[in-house]
Amino acid sequence: MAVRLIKMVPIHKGLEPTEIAEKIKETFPDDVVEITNFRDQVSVIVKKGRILGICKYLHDEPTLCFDHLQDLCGVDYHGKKEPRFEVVYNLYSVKYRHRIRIRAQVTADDPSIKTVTSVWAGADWHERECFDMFGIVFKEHPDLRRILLPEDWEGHPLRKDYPLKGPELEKDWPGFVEVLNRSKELEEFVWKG
Amino acid sequence: MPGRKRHFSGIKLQQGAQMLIDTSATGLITVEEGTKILPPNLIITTLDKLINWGRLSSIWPTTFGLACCAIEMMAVGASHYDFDRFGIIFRGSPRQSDCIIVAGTVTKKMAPVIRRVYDQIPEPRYVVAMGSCACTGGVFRTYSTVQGCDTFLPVDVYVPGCPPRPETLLEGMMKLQEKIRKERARWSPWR
Amino acid sequence: MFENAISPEALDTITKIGINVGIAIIKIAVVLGIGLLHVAYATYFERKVIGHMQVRLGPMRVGPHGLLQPIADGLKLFFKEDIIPANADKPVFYLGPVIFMAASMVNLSVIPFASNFVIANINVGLLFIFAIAGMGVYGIFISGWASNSKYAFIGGLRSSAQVLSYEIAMGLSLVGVMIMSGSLNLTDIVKAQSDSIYGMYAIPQIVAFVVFTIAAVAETNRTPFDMPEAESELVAGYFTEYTGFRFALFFLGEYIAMIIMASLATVCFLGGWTIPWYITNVLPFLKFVPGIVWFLIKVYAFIFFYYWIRATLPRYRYDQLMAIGWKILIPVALANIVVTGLVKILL
Amino acid sequence: MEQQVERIFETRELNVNMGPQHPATHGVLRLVLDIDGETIVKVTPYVGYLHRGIEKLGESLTYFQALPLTDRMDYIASMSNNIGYCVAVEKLFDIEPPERAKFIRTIVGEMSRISNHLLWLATHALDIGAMTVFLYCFREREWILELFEKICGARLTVTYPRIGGVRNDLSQEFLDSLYKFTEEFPSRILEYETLIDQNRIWLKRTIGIGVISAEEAINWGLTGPTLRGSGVPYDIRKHMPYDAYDKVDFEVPVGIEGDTYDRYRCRMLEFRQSNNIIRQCIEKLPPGPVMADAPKFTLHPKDAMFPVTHPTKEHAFYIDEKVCKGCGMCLRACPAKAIFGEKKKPHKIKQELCLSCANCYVTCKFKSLKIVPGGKGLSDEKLAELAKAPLPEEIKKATEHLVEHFNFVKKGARAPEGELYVATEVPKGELGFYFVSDGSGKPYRMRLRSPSFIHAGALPRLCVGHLVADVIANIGTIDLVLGECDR
Repeated sequence: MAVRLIKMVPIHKGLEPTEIAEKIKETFPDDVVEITNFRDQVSVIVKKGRILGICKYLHDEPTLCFDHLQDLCGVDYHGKKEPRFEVVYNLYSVKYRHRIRIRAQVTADDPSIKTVTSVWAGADWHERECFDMFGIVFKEHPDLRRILLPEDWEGHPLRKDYPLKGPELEKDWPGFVEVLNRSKELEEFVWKG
Repeated sequence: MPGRKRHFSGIKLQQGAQMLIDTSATGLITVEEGTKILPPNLIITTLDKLINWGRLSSIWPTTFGLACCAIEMMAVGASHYDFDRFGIIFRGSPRQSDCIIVAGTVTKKMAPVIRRVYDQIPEPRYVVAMGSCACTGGVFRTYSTVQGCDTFLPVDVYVPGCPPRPETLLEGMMKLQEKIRKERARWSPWR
Repeated sequence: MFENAISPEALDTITKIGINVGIAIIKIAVVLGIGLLHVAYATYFERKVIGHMQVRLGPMRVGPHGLLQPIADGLKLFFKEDIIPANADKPVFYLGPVIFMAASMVNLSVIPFASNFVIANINVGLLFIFAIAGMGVYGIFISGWASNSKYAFIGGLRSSAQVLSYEIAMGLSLVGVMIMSGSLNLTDIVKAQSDSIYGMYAIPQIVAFVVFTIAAVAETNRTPFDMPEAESELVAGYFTEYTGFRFALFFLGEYIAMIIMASLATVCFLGGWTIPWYITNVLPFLKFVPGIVWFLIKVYAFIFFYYWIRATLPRYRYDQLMAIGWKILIPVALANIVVTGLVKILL
Repeated sequence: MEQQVERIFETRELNVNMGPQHPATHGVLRLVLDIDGETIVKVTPYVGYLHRGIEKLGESLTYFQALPLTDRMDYIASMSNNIGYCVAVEKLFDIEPPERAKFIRTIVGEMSRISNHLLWLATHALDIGAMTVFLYCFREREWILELFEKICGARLTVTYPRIGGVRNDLSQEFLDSLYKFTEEFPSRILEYETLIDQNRIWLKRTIGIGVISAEEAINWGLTGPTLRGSGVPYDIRKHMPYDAYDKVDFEVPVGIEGDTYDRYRCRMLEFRQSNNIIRQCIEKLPPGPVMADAPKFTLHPKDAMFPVTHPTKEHAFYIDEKVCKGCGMCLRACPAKAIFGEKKKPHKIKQELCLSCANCYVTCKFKSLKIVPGGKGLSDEKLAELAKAPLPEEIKKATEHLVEHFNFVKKGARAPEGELYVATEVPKGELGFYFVSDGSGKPYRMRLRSPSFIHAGALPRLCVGHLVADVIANIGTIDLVLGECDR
């Protein structure tokens, strides 16, 4: 029950991101599609088939030790690129202070990918959100439900073909329509002076 | 149901009807065909004043913070601005409160909850829409945001701002007090 | 014909009884009136005192310095809609606040406010207070049950467990006082105190006084033992579903219970309406101050203490609270009884 | 028979719903608790009651326009969110804010850390029942908010940092009052600590509650003081320094046990560290500009466009009939309705109505509009004659600025194609911005990695096995804000 103060020195002592990308390519030569580099941030684009294996490798390999899943999100390249979806994993190693980004391609016809909750427990809600917003199904996820939107909401808002202002009032979420109707019903009970 | 038209003191009558009312009369007065009302007599108006004073002096809002505005609402409750000066204290349970301050963005998922909380508040109840999101939806013109809580709640006072300054909320509550002060005969048994 | 029906002696008795009843009614009216006014202003002072402790002002706008605030609150609550939840157990729901309020109010009848001012000077005053305070728990519990709300239910459960267990500690702490004064009559206890060399029992019974104070705070569900109505956990505890004046009854009952506890502390430990002889020896003019003033000053001081800890302390967790009651307070009170008894026998 | 008895006396967990309207859920978090007596068997958090679609909205706005949205995410420490966004977009644009701006950002970022922790302490203490701490904390918070007001006029949603710097310079008066605050503040921290730090009830309520080990905390993705309470020295200010954090000297408080009390102590020590950082920054604050010199990516200062936009300069605008194609763009842009003409025919300006606002000038695609300095009130023929003369250098530059400014506001600064994840240390933990840019002025995908979202997800892990009252303590200790959690 005590707290100590630590003087931390900002030194980068981990591997270079390109080295990590090379390592991944060596270990999984068939799965890596492409390696991109933008502003010193390296992304490894992979096929979705062995994503769990790749993540496990990155997490468990002692020289890499990516113990911190910074972010997991989906991207929709509707009409821009094929395959349509990508699931992006931003990884960081608190121990070695290096980082890498994995982008797994997910097609529009089969929007599903294996869950990584067994590797990082924190991925749980990220994946639920990704499912909620993009409709990407995470197979073997312990509790895949909508998270931000109501359970019976229709559509996946962050897809590019979903209108920003949402559906028409008639097609809106039934819970909200119900509230509107209810408030109209109860309007006669409102005191009007 | 004629009983629901509580036109006791003749405040909300048609223009012509108000001319007819003789304040010294003691019996019932015909206002329109078929509807009879009591004249605004001394007892009722005095009682009105007393009850309205009681109500406006102790407005208890529900602790109901939604978003950014809730922080400013808390700031008004805290020592610098001190809601308690006006007799305003926050109650946790809607059953014991008089007013709901909708402080923040109202989302569609939240709307049924707000409506339910409002329904749980006993009459007389008031709604203060705090902040531009609660008033109109604000900057969030998106799929999940309700464009103003007046779509499903009868709002009494709109407090603009993003978020409103604490003084603005105080002003809004004082406007609500003014509104309560003008009420007439809102003390009949509730349905 | 009628003259023969009632004999003069009987008439005399009836008149005497009538006068006694009349006096009792007047006393009840006075106590109730003043008591309720005190309760109303206890809420006002609570807001004011805590406000000033928290670098703010408290009520200011309703009347001068907010003096009319409790009246406005009461007026508003009286004219609020009275909601009974659809799933509530209605008769029990009605009964809850009534029992709670009545149990609190009845206790006022045995408190001696001044040397000859007590509504019912009964010999089992202390026991009576405990018995009736125990009744109050039923009010809390059945209101929690009847509301058919989970928060209210948990609040009611917590409260009944808490009040019952702390009542034991409180009762045991007062046994020392009983041993020392040799009476259960509250008036006699006060008299015994003023005759003793200590002047007030808080000095020889300091341990019991501390136990009593803690138990009294817990008994009245005040911070840091306000589990049943812990606002951050259970919204409003057992009266979550009560509206309007029914809620006000709970509110009043709670403050009356607070005043009762303060009065009990005053009577049993602080010498009631008397002041210790050593003070009057030093400052003889204090003898001319009426007893009721001393009584009220002591009660106010005790209530102020209530407010003070409310403004200062965080809240205990439920299990910790029970642990304190059973593992600390009751053993300490028992030890105190043993020591007091031994001292009494030896001296 | 036995089975029947068993069924009758079967005990079930009580299912309690907490929230979304509940005094202690910090907004609109909803928890469904399965409790066995007072012990918690299962916790299911439900979020999304404040989901406003900021990510989707951000994709429809330019980089510059989306900045105010970040205020409304974590509204308790909006300045930190602004900074996080600006740092991320700057990295995307590859621009570097000037040194002074970096120091100013560090100052205001740490101020917002203090104000956030004050609110955290206030609500955490209030939930545990210490009412007075709440009001004491708000007293100092008001002080900080007043200082914020001095900088930018807003208390809560500040939008003070800009992409490429900050909006305006800090005055010496402000720095003096801030320095006074930093001198006063440590004594105020002591005041809170006397109230709760050694308070037995506080210790009983916090020690051993919500314990999470270092490995598990990292695995759950916890960040910020919530992670550091478990003993992991992960602080982005040290790991990936941004702004001026590599130029100031500060230490990172790290807990040992990983319980509620350690996290509380961590934050209390962060108060002092932040205070220290502010003092250092004030002392080291270098002179210079506060906006980066990157005209394509930043809003131009007003005085650069002043020669054209200033109304008293009396410029006249003249439409070159040979160039004008009659598209009607200027007609719509004119606020005074001074331009008239038919479609596909050259337009004309009614000089007596013209306000010289230059709206028509920037909208014209064909550059048919000409500026005539000092030409107000002259006839059209004269203007046509004067328009042939070359513009003075000063005005020429200003018009360039004006056009760039117009393009910047209307279409947004074009980011290069690519993708970027930039994290900053906001008071609650790691706030990450992930941009996918398709080369246009708006982000193709704007993803916000909010710490509160992850922390709320870890709530069941912290709560199970404790008592009902500890849920409240646990909600407090992870420092939740739902605006950021739900976005």
